[in-house]
Amino acid sequence: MSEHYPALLVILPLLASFFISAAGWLRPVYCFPLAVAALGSSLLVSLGVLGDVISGGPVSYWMGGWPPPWGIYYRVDYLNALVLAVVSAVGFVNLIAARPSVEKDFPEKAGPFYTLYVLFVTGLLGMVATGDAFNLYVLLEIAAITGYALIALGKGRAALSSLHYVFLGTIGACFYLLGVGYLYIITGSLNMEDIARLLPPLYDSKVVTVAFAILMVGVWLKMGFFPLHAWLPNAYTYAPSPVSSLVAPLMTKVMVYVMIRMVLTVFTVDFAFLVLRLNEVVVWLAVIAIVMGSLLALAEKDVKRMLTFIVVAEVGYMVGGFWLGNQAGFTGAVLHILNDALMTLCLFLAVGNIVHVKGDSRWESLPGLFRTMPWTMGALVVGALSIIGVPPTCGFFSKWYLLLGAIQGGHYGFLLALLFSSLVSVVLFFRIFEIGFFEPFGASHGSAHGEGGPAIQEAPLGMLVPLWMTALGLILVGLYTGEIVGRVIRHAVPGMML
Amino acid sequence: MDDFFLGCSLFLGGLVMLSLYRGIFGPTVLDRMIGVNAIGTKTTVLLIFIGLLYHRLEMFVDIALAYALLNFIAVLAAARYLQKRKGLYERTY
Amino acid sequence: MLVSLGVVPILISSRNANVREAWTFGAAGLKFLIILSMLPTVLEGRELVCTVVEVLPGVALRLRVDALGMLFALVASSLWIITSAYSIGYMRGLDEHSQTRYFCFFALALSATIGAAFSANLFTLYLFYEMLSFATYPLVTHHQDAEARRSGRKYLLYIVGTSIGLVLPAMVISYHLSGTLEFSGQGFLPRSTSPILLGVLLFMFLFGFAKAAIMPLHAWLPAAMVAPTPVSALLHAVAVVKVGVFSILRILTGVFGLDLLASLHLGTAVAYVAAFTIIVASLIALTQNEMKRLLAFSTIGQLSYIVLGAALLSPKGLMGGMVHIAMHAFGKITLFFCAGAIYVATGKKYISEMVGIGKRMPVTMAAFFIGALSIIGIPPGGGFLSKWYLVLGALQADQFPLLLVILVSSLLNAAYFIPIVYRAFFVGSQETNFPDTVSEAPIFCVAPLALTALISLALFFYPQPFLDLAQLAVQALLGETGK
Amino acid sequence: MIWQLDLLILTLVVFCGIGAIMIRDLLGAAILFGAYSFMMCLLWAIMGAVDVAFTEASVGAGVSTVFFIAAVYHTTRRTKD
Amino acid sequence: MKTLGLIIVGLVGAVLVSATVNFPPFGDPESPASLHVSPRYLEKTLEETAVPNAVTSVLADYRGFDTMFETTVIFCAGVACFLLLRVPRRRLPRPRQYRHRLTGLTFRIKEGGEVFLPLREFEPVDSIWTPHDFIIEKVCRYLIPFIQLFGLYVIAHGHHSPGGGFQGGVILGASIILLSVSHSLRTALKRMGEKISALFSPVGVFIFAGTGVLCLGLGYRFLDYQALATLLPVGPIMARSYGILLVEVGVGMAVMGTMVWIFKNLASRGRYDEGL
Amino acid sequence: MEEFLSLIIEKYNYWIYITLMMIGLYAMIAKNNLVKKIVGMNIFQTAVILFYVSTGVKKGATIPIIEHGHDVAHQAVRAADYINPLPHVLMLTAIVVSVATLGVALAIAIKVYHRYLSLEEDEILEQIRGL
Amino acid sequence: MKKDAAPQPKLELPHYQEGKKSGSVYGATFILMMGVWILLSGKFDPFHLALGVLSSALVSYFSADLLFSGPLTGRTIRTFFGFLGYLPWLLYQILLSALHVLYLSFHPRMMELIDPQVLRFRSRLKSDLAQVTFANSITLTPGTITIYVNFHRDFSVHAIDRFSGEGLPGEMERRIARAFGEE
Amino acid sequence: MVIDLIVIFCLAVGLIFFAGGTLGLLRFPDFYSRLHPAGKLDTMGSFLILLGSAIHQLFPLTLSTVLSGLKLMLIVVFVFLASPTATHAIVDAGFRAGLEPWKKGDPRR
Repeated sequence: MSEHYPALLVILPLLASFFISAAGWLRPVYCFPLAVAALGSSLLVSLGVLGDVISGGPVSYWMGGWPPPWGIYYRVDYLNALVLAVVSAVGFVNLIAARPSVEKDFPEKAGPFYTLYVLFVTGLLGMVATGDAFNLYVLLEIAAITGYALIALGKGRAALSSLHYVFLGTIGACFYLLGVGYLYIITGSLNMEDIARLLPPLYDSKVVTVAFAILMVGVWLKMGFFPLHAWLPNAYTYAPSPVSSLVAPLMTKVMVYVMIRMVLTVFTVDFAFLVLRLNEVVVWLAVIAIVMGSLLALAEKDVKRMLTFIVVAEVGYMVGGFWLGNQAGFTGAVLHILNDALMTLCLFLAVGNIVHVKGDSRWESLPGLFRTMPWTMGALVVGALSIIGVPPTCGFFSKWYLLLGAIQGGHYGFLLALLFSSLVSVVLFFRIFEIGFFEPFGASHGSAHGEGGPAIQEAPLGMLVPLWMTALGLILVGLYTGEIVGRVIRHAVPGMML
Repeated sequence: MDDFFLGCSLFLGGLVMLSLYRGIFGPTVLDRMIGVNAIGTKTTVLLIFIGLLYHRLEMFVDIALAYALLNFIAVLAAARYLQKRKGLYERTY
Repeated sequence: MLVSLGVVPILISSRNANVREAWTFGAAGLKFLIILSMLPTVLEGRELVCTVVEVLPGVALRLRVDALGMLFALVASSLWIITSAYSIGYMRGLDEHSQTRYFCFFALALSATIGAAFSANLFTLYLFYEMLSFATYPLVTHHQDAEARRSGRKYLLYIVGTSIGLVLPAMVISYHLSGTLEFSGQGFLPRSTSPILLGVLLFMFLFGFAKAAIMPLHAWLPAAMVAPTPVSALLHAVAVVKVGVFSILRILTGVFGLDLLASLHLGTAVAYVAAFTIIVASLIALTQNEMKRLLAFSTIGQLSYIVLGAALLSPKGLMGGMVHIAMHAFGKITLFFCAGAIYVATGKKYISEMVGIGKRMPVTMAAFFIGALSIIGIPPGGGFLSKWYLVLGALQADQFPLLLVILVSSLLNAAYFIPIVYRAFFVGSQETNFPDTVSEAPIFCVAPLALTALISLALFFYPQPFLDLAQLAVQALLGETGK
Repeated sequence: MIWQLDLLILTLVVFCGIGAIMIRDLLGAAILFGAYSFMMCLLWAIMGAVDVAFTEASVGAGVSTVFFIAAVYHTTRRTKD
Repeated sequence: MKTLGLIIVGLVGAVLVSATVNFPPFGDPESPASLHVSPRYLEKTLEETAVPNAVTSVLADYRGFDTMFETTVIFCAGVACFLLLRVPRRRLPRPRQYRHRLTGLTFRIKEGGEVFLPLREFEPVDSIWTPHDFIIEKVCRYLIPFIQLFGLYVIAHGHHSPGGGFQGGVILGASIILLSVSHSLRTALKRMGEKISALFSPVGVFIFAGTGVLCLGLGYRFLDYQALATLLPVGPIMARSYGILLVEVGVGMAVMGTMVWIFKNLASRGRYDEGL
Repeated sequence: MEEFLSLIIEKYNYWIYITLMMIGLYAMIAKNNLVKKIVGMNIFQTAVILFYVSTGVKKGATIPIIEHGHDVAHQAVRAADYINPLPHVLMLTAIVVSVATLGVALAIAIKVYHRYLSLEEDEILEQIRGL
Repeated sequence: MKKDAAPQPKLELPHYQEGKKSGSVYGATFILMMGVWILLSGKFDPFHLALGVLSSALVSYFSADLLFSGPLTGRTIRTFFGFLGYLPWLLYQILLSALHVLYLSFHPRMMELIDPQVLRFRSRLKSDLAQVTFANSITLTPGTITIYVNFHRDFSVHAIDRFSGEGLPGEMERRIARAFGEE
Repeated sequence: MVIDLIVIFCLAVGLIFFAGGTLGLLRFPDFYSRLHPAGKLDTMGSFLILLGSAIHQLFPLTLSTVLSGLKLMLIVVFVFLASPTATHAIVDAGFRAGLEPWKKGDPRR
């Protein structure tokens, strides 16, 4: 069975989604258990693949039994095995946390909700696992369409933001498709490795350059890289909280993965770094992204919205780290995909809990939260520390590698931007903590034993457990960074960067 | 014979262009509907011509048939819109 | 060994005040015992090393017990016990809120301090340093009012800002240069590094560890005095600031190495920065009216003694600096305790209001007097010893201007402490501000401060453990390089 | 591939597209969008992509225009541009 | 916004134009796109899958995995529209209108009013009055069965002529849409209820994916229709052909169900009582 | 000049696809009305499809349905005789995707309209600001 | 609220009836569909024929009542043939009037020639189908368009000029009545 | 060759009808009158052209060609059914929407 893992990874949740959809009509009670079973099994399979890859090197799978340039094939190597595990883990954990708020906000639509949820994760998993450029597009659209719908489910401006997301997402996807088309027209192949094999003699051609450019623009649009981030904050802010804690950690990260995959496997590092010499430019763009993301986050008075701008900044981390073009930077970028997914998940889950209880995540609803929701806020603190980059949370280690990469590459602008954004995140989060901690001013000061205060009013246990799982995961991943880097990421580093 | 078909199809193409005038500039929505409906009929015929030019008519007949069957769904829907909403003009700014 | 990190978050679970405090005592005592149990080993000149986890190649979470760390840990953990007792008195006396949180973070902060003391490499040090920063934040802002908030902000801005903005890049650069972060006797930075880069790095570290309150970055310390007094006492006399200074000591010795510094004359530069801080801080302290602020500026000055001692790069100076960690800790904590006790008993914070208080609270003010003596460096106080070594060190390093600085600042110290004592005791009873009802603070407050005062005195007469440890540390540093 | 027809229809497609964008009436735009998809269908047929043409024919004629009209029915025809 | 749009459009256009100059000549049979991968599809489709329509064989077999997800995309869209628009029935009571079948009199029941009418004689009508145009109704009645038959024909003959599951499915869906447009949404709902159309799409995609899983269960790779040869009394090549047909049927079902589903949601704004 | 003209004529498909793409892109960026934007989005997608189908064209070839049967003798199929089927397959998928996107986008547009009673973006934003 | 709606069996209006399903309807639909299938398919191997049977059965199951609104009788078949007989005449009429409209639209002074008018008349055709046929025949004949047919079989017809409209209802109605056996 | 002539004749006449229809569509003064040429002449034209094509491709007279010829005629049937209905739907919509027919002497619309 183990040789079918790459296929099962995608197929299991896909099949389950049909059953969930049917169950939504026939027996709505079964929707949630089915979804849990689907994503749980998918998580197990992805861990299995990871194990296989660690022990035996990259795995590939021919769909339909056709050999690669003709058929579609899935290829799991060191890079995407890790991302696969992250995606399925985040999907799984968040699913468990989603239940209470789904039951509270739209109980009658649980069936379709879980269907789309599982399909979204399926799409992302497929995107990560596939070795075919066009297949990636189709899966991208699955993830996108489910994403649009899930985001539009929110209240307030959600629908409008989601519509904007539809437009920009479509532009991004079409640019991606067009880029693949450009590659197809000069190589005649859609298979990533096949394209990479055919491309080198064509490096001079303008077509390759333009293909590269539009592919990158498309992918950047999808990931919300700074000047193209316009859709991201609104979409993630107004989405229902279980959705934003699903989409925000995963979508951008997977798109970063796609970018890395494109540069690494399709265009090859030689082309991107030696022929085009784009790295300086892109790293500077990333610097701008980081700085602007941080600054814009400063202006926000809503925790969720602030987090979305942090996501924008974090995208800059990853893009910049990758484009530094050295081993440390690459390691940092890949590690940051993992870490940032977990960090963002932790933060968004915590905010989701606040929204669940308070109905809102603006600053007005924060005062006194440390007293009423100590567990949630505790996890929020852990997540915040990780974003800031405090050891031993995992955020520190990826930042460490990124900084190291910046120094190795002699790119001090990037270094400064990283430090700047860390400082800004300190300010950002401690503002929140201050509000949660201090306000209302001295309300309980001097009361009998100090334990009187307002009663604890926590989110349900079903939301707290995943939250704390994530928070502890942050520290665990931080402590096992060495293992992860040594066993997995090290092997994914392309030869040229070594 | 092929040249004749080609000429015919080009002629039809020209007619499509003329109908399109009505489609784009028609003063009311109804005029647009007529224009587009006319284009639809011509398209059916053009598909047949293309089939003739490819010498694979039997492959194109299906498309034309689908077209003939489905063409008027859109027209019906638009007409129904007008019947239900009553009014050719909605105030535009 | 690992138990020393056994943070005691069990506290959180205990709702009952007495059980909670019992836990606190238990944990503190346990920790002290563990540290004490390691003392013989260290005194034999051996080191205990424990790698928790190797996070990255060359970057491990590793603990190592050596003489310097032992010295510091000993001071910190012994004071924890005392402070716990004092806190109980203080907190109950003022009926503070959120005591569970308070004790919890207190324990956390102490653990971080011990961790920092025992850290074997820069990474571990940084980890515990940050942990300490964040653990003390709730303590600093314990009062949860606007002022606490403001100073909390300032505190974080300075401490975290510098550590992320300066230490982190400096650390990465060091790693980049040498591929490791392990402290070693002669520093791990390669000798071939360009002097300019080294200089920049040094100052990044020096100012990065803003907890040491080197002059331009000292402002957080007076601001942080809004915290409850035990916090100010323990954390700002012992844990936080000492961790900063301790880190700088580590950096100077473990990262750069003394001979590297000496060869580049970087030590002198550091020494002058420290000297500047000493003088200016003492002068500012003269102008202060609020007791705790005065103590804070005094602390700033005293801390720089330690930096100065290390920067002298001479064995005696180094030793003096190390011993001063202990001496100053005991002396200053006494002073803080006194300030707290006065506040608990009378509610007064300003020096000008304390006229005649010696009559009402004789024990407290006597202890205050002893602490002041120790800080100034007058013989019955333990501070004399460390200053003595510092002076010797300055002589050894042929740095007469610095010698002068030490002496002048001692005079200044005297100038701001003696008037307080004078006013407390030697004024007529008609001038006193206090009604007869005022008497000593609760026993939990007074006992600890008496104890620390006594220890402070005792250290003058029996400083052997600390001196031994300092000796060992210096030997470890210089012994190898001396060959 | 019949290039003469190809050129003609391509030009028409552009006109249709511009028209669909410019018309100040959403129902009109929806209808013209239908015409646009007729043209596209012809284009695919001309280029020999029969399956694509078939899809476009069925989708454009049967489904997507109706979707548009349904959406316009539930919203408004009014548009400022 | 307009100038910004123009600038962006100009930039992108310039970039694309600059690349187009370097494209291989248009319509060149020797271009890389025509030489590398596709010849095999054309030359081997008859031998390997017994399907003369290369598009179908590539769509459903060589790149069948893509198509499975393509169908899933449609399914997603259906679920998405439902999720976004559907209003639960219990929020509904609002004015209703009934027409007496024999006299054509229409009357209106106010909001919240409850009345039980003999339903054989009264039919509910839309709140916006629409003429009862029996010409359109009658003609559409005659057309719809033919459209449906044609749709099925298209699905079944995807191997030999253009067409296939998707096109056929759309045509089938269009027939129901036509019913709705010509009669009323209610008629269409009576013929194909919400539940049925909503179940059609997952079942359809499930047929596709299930075929793949069946192959997997039979010890072959996912979607390797050769596996069907162990179940059917045919050789592996014909098994591929039948597998493709099976898959096309699944696609057709899914597309039909989803198209109708989306239309119903859009046309009635999720209320399922009346609409376009 | 002649070269230029022949370039235009030869790659007419490509120029038109760029034009359409720009029309769609412009509509998506600059138009104010949401449904107009959706129309633009579809035009944009169609432009990409046009590009793909254009890549598959072979001059002098016929549609990619292999001629076979009893009257045509069984002979090796020459790939050059048939138009490249691969782009068609890909574009079938793309069309399906565009229909799906269209459906979802329209559903969202309806939702937007019923919240703000307008499809004009500036009016909606004004309302949001006013709230 | 409730109206007294006594059913009036005399006023039977067939087009308001839901289709009734009976075996003969299914059978007829099936046969019709199978014929169309063979026409469409053009393949006579058993596999495709089986598919055809399946599809026809499906369609007749789902939509037989759409095609035949009542049970199949001999009259239906007669009507069918009558309708076939009517078609050639209709085609001829269409051709004639098409030429007329063609003349109009090519005429340089077209605006002077045309004179649109709306004619109203009441048809005597009874059955639904006959009315539909009549209306569509009118529309198919260029120059005249059925605008609407109301409940009482009142036809409104738009004619492009006097010539086009003058023949209505006239012979066309007669022929349809004959074809549908309503004479 | 005779058949070719017939085909050419059919096609040419069909095209003339189409041309007339389009011209009428452009020239007639109002919506109702435009429907006459557009809806109906096109129907006639497509009938003739499809007939011509059916005859043309009938040449190698085999079963399949006959069938596809019949299919073409099927298209004609559907067009004849659908076209008037569509026309009727449009005109009905216009009439109910309240569009007044053009009378002689009115300005063009």
